[in-house]
Amino acid sequence: MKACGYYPGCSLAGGGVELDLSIREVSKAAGVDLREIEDWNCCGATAAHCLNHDLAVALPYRVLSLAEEQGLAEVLAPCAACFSRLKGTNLRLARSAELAGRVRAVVGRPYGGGVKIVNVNEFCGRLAAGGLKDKLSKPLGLKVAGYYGCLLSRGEGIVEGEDPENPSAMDAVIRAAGCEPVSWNFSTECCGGGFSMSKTEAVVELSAAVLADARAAGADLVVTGCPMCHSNLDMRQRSMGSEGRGMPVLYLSELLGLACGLKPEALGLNRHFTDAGPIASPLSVRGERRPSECGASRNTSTPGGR
Amino acid sequence: MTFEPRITAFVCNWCTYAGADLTGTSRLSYAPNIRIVKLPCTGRIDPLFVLKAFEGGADAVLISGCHPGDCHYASGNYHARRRWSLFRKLLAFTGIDENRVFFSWVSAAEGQKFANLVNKVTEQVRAAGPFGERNLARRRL
Amino acid sequence: MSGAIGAMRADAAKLLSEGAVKLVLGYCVRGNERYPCFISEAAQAEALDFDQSCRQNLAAYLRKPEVRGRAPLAVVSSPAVCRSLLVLSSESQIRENEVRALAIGPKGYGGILGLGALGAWLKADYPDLVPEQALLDRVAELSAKTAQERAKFWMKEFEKCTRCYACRAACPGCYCERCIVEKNMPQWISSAAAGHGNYAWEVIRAFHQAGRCTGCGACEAACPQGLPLMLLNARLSQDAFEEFGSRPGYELEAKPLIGSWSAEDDGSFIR
Amino acid sequence: MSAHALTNRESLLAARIREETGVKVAECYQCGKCTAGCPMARWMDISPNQIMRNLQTGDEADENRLLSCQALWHCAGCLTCTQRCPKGLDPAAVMDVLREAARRRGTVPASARKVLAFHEAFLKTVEDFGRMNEWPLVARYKLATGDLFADVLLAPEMLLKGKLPIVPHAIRGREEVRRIFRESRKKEKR
Amino acid sequence: MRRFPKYVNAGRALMARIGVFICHCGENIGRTVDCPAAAAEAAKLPGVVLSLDYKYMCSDPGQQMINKAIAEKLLTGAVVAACSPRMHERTFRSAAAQAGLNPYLLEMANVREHCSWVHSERAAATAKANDLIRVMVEKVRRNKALFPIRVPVEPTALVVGGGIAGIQAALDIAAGGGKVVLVERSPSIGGHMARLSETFPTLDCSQCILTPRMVEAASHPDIRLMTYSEVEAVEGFVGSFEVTVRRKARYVDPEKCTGCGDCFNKCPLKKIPSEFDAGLGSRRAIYVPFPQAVPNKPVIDAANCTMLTKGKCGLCAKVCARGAIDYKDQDRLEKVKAGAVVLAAGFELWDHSAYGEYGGGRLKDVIDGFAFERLASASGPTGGEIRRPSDGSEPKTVVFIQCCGSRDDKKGKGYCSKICCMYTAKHAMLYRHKVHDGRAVVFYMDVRAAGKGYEEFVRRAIEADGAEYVRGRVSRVYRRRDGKLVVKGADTLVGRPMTVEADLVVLADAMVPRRGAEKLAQLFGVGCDTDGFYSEAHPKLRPVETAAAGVFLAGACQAPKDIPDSVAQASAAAAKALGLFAKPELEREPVIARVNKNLCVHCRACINACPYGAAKDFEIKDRAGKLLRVVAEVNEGLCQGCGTCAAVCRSNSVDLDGFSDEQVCAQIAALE
Repeated sequence: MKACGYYPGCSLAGGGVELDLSIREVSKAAGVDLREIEDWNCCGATAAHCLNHDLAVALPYRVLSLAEEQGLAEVLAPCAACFSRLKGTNLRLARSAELAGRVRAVVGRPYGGGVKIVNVNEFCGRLAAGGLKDKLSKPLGLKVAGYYGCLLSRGEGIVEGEDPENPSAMDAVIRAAGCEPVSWNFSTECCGGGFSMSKTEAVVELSAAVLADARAAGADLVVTGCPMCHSNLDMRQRSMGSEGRGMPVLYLSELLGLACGLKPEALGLNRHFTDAGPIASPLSVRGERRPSECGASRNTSTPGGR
Repeated sequence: MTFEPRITAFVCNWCTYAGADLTGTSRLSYAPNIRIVKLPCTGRIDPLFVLKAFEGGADAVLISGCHPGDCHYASGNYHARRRWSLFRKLLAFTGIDENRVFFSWVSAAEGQKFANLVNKVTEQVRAAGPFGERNLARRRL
Repeated sequence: MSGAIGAMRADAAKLLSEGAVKLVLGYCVRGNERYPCFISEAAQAEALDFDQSCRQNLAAYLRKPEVRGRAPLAVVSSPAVCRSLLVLSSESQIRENEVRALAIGPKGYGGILGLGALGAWLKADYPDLVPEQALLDRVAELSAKTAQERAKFWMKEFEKCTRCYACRAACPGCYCERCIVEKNMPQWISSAAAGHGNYAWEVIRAFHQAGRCTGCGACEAACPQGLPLMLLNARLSQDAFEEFGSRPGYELEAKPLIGSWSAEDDGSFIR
Repeated sequence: MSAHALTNRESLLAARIREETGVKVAECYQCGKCTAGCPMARWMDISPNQIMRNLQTGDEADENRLLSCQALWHCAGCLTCTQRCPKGLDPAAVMDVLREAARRRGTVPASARKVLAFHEAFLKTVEDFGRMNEWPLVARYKLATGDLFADVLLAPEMLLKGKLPIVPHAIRGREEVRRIFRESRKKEKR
Repeated sequence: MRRFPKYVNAGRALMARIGVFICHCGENIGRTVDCPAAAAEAAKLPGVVLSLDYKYMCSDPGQQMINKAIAEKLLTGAVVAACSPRMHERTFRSAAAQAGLNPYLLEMANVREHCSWVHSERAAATAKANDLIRVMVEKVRRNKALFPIRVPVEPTALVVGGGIAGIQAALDIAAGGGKVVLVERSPSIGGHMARLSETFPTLDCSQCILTPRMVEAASHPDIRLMTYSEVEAVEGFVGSFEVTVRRKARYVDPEKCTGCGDCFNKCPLKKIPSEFDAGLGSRRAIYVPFPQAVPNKPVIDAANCTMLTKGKCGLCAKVCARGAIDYKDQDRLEKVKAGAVVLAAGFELWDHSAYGEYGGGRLKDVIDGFAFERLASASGPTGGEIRRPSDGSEPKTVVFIQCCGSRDDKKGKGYCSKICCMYTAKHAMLYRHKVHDGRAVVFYMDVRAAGKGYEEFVRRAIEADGAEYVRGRVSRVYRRRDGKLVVKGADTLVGRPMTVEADLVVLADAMVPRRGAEKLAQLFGVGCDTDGFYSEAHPKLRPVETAAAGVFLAGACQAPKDIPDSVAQASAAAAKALGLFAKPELEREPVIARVNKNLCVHCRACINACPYGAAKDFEIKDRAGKLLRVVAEVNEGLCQGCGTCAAVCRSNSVDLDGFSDEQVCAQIAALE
């Protein structure tokens, strides 16, 4: 894999910036050329498919059409929701010629159906087994709870090659990072998803349950591939009781980056709400001699966008 | 004189023949244009039978047996179904269309269905007209 | 192609000289004509040739006792012939140890293949051997006409048939000891070369190939009267594929299409 | 589009669901596995299996109650129900159709206003800029709901952490995106 | 006026002497069909030497008319135009036989049900009657004398499967005077029933009622047990099957062994999970599956015995005072002759590891019904105390989940397994009897308790024993760190999710056919439904017969069944087998297919198409035994006469007696 299309999606420009940063960093380290789709638009996310069926297909359709036009056979969509919308659209178009015709008329662009969509788990798995294989020089030695949430575990035809009740795509990446994936019960339970603002109490309760189970399973941290899950799990901790607080939540790509010895700031670790500092320098936490190379903490975080 | 179609029916012994018996015991009347040839099973019906019937003067052929799953011989009707699904298309392609060959499942309990079937087929063939002495499948007399 | 033919000749010579086969069935080219040619000496291998005009289906020879008696043998096999070999194998007409194919086609020479290896070669290089588009177009055109027009068309064509049975002789699938058309007591099909006998013969000949015809076109090529027999074959193959996914001649052992069934078969035409 | 009804009491709504999602509501045998696994069921006034049941009755009153319930708006779309439905049905997709219908008929309950407002604010932002941008989204949402103080505490920190770009990004092809919205809305009114 | 068919072979027509007998059936036929005119018309047909009409042909005088005509006119064939052959064909054919005419030379033209009763216009009805008579005359002219096929009957039944259904069938057949060979795959008979603790709805101890039957079967002089054996091949047909049975190597000579138990008490390999105890207990490498096993002789499990795998140990041989251990023992093949077969292959539980949401088989305290039976059984690994497998503690909350894999089109089986409602109620009840302060929560979809005393039993579990029934399917079960199993269910009647923290979860897994059942069915030519259960010949009227003549079904191999249903079907199958044995010979309709071996080119179309496996390869050899050709042949013992083979034969080398090509062709041509 030398080059790969890239669809960051809206979250990655905002709340999920760490995912964007870390994906770009690990790709660079692995020698993969990420080619961002030019002038991409929002996939419509949950809102579109809640409110308008055609819109929910038409918005991703434009993205897919652009990708095809720009010669991208494969596109990485790190955001789990974007991945689900894009790949779901591919699937629906393939199943119904009638729909494909209708949406083509709505968007006013052609799309032949030839763009393959890759999620963050698959992508990191490939890097770990490929370009990063020799660079994973820094075994982190942590216990990690891989959190798939809904959109990276379920969805017939969308998440492929996974047992939806017991997914395992993250395990290989976690192991490659020199960590131990813990077996826990909430890896596919919902965190409350898009209700972060509109039904905050539900999100806090559900996310707290997820974090509590990870803690009970002995995890040092939780990793995820979904910006929505991440914001719920990370940013809502201060509304939770003690069972939920203080659990670092990282993106899978951040973990991978750390294991390659990349700078925590470069990966975006300083931008989390819940302090990931200790994790970023696990050796010091574990009382090893080596001093912390990357004391990323709230104090040293830098403001501003890209 | 109005055209009275001649219809040759090949039916299985266990379902449709018995169904036609029931039509009789129920005294349901139907058009007298049909002549039944009884066979043990629709699976027995060779496509040659159909060609022979046309050759001999039938204006239409009706084939009827047990509903799927009910065959006395377990699967004879399934064999028949596959055979006819292709043979009827070949017939249609060579000019003998769906106004000439009819297929039905009639169970031993479907006396009324048999009567309706015969009436409908007779009407349809009557509307379609004689098979035609000029037709290649027909013996020239 | 010339490289492919060279390799094929070399293999034929090798098989003969090693005694692995006693006879090689192949084609030779003389001018514009293509003839079947049988060789039994390695030295004769140079006579073998092949191109797209070699339409005769050599598998048809395998039913001849004089040919069968010289087994083991090898057959220069176009993809269509390969399929015929597999159909014959499914129908227990030839056995693995009797026949080998020198598989050759537009994509080159496939080597000496046992019957067990033919399927893989076909699936890799010729996975969708379907009737040519031009033929399918003609089928579609005729199908779109009214039943009366079709009857008229075929009446005109069938009237030409002289019942020479060249079609039957050319077809590897027609291997019955006694063809149905020769049966009397009862005589299902009139042997007179006219009218209903012709109709019944043509229709039954085609139907007996249902799920078996490999589309080689040898029957039509053999017909001295130029009957468009492939229209019937192609229509039937198309129906058999669309309804039952039938693709004869891709497996070593396949259930016959007519003679097996599925509960899911279409029954919508049955009232 | 097929006019054929699966049962003679299949309502128009059920028929629409069948056409849009392939789900035949009559096939639901009310085992309740959807409700059992639903993370949001606690916040629903009608449980997921009851939603399916109300679609089976063919009764207009049931349908109206369904389209004005808040459960529709509390579905997180997590697909747990769909994943585990032993009949292979897709309750999550049914929810989508019901939400669309409720919005079209104007029967969204007051209690779900916030959820709807969020979705609408989200889409309006996308319509304007071609992408979601947090500032305009939040501003619109707050304006619509009057929920001015929610999450105010998070915003500064997000800003500081580079998670709230101040200048909204607008794409070049926004006219194209607007066209998509226009055309999709036409279908919606159909 | 119709002309005679042109093709008629004049020579043959002259030879034929056919009588036509037309019945008025009182007014039933005569009112609509002009019978005298029809008789006059028939008289003109070539070969017809006599044509009569009479008021009631089926009456004594009518039959005598036919008898007399056959004798006096030396008829070679007869057509009776009357009612449906389904009504009186047998009557008239036996009348013909009495008069010396082969019964298959008489045919009936159905001019009542198919003519007079369905038409009202006299001319049209008479014309149709004429046609029907002519068609039958043309057929009869070509009829051949046929003789019922007689097959000698070997009065031995092969019963496959030694569970309660097989045992019951064996005992009933033996009691009725038949001999039985009972083949059982495992080392002991008894089947699943031997594993049960108590049985619903009476709570009898399962072993108490079963073991006497097992002993009776073993000691009955007319029942031969072949345990640790499997059917390998089947030849022959009803009346005379020849079955090859593989007798698996036991490594213990049952003749020498006294069942003392020294060997398995000394065997050092103690930790092999016991199949009988659903893996909850363990056994040795040399073992009897359970203490009451029949025969109570051990076998060596070759996969685990170190002597057999590595040549090390040999302890059992050392301690066996009788020298019964033989490490060199090998499988043997034995042929068994039988006139009838009873298939009682049984069932097993569906493997719930496909249910990832219930732990995918990885959670120790999520068990199946059999495991619970073993826990509750006094002879089980816990001595009848309910203990959870993970830590041996007594579970204080047990959740029972019904329909696990049943009624699940997506991951399991679409059907209802029928018995789970009852055994779950029993489990809940037993648990509450044993653990008084425990909670039994049952998640169900519907309670299906149709059976004598069944509904009362379920109500008792709820009302008297306090089982908590919750209507809803469980979405997920997971194990919390503290060992509790979190069960996420729903109460659909209230309309809300419901979580129970349990110590033990019992899944009522679907009943599925035994592994290998399909292969066994193929050997005997028995069909299977899409779920792999054996197909009965008719779902209502022939529930214990199969499409293969002489092969009968008993027990859960046909569909999920409880013990009473299995036993009832076993007795029914036994009655069918005894019915076969009642006569020394079997008489079968001679409507069977025949292959013209001269013309057959062995394309195998008929062999593939035959629903009964009656069409088979046949090798033609010369006197020296050299193979000349292979052709098809129809086994007349297996052929049922459907004629599918004849229709798929392209060269018409297969024909069907009674409905031959010649007959049918003549019938069609006679309609001209």
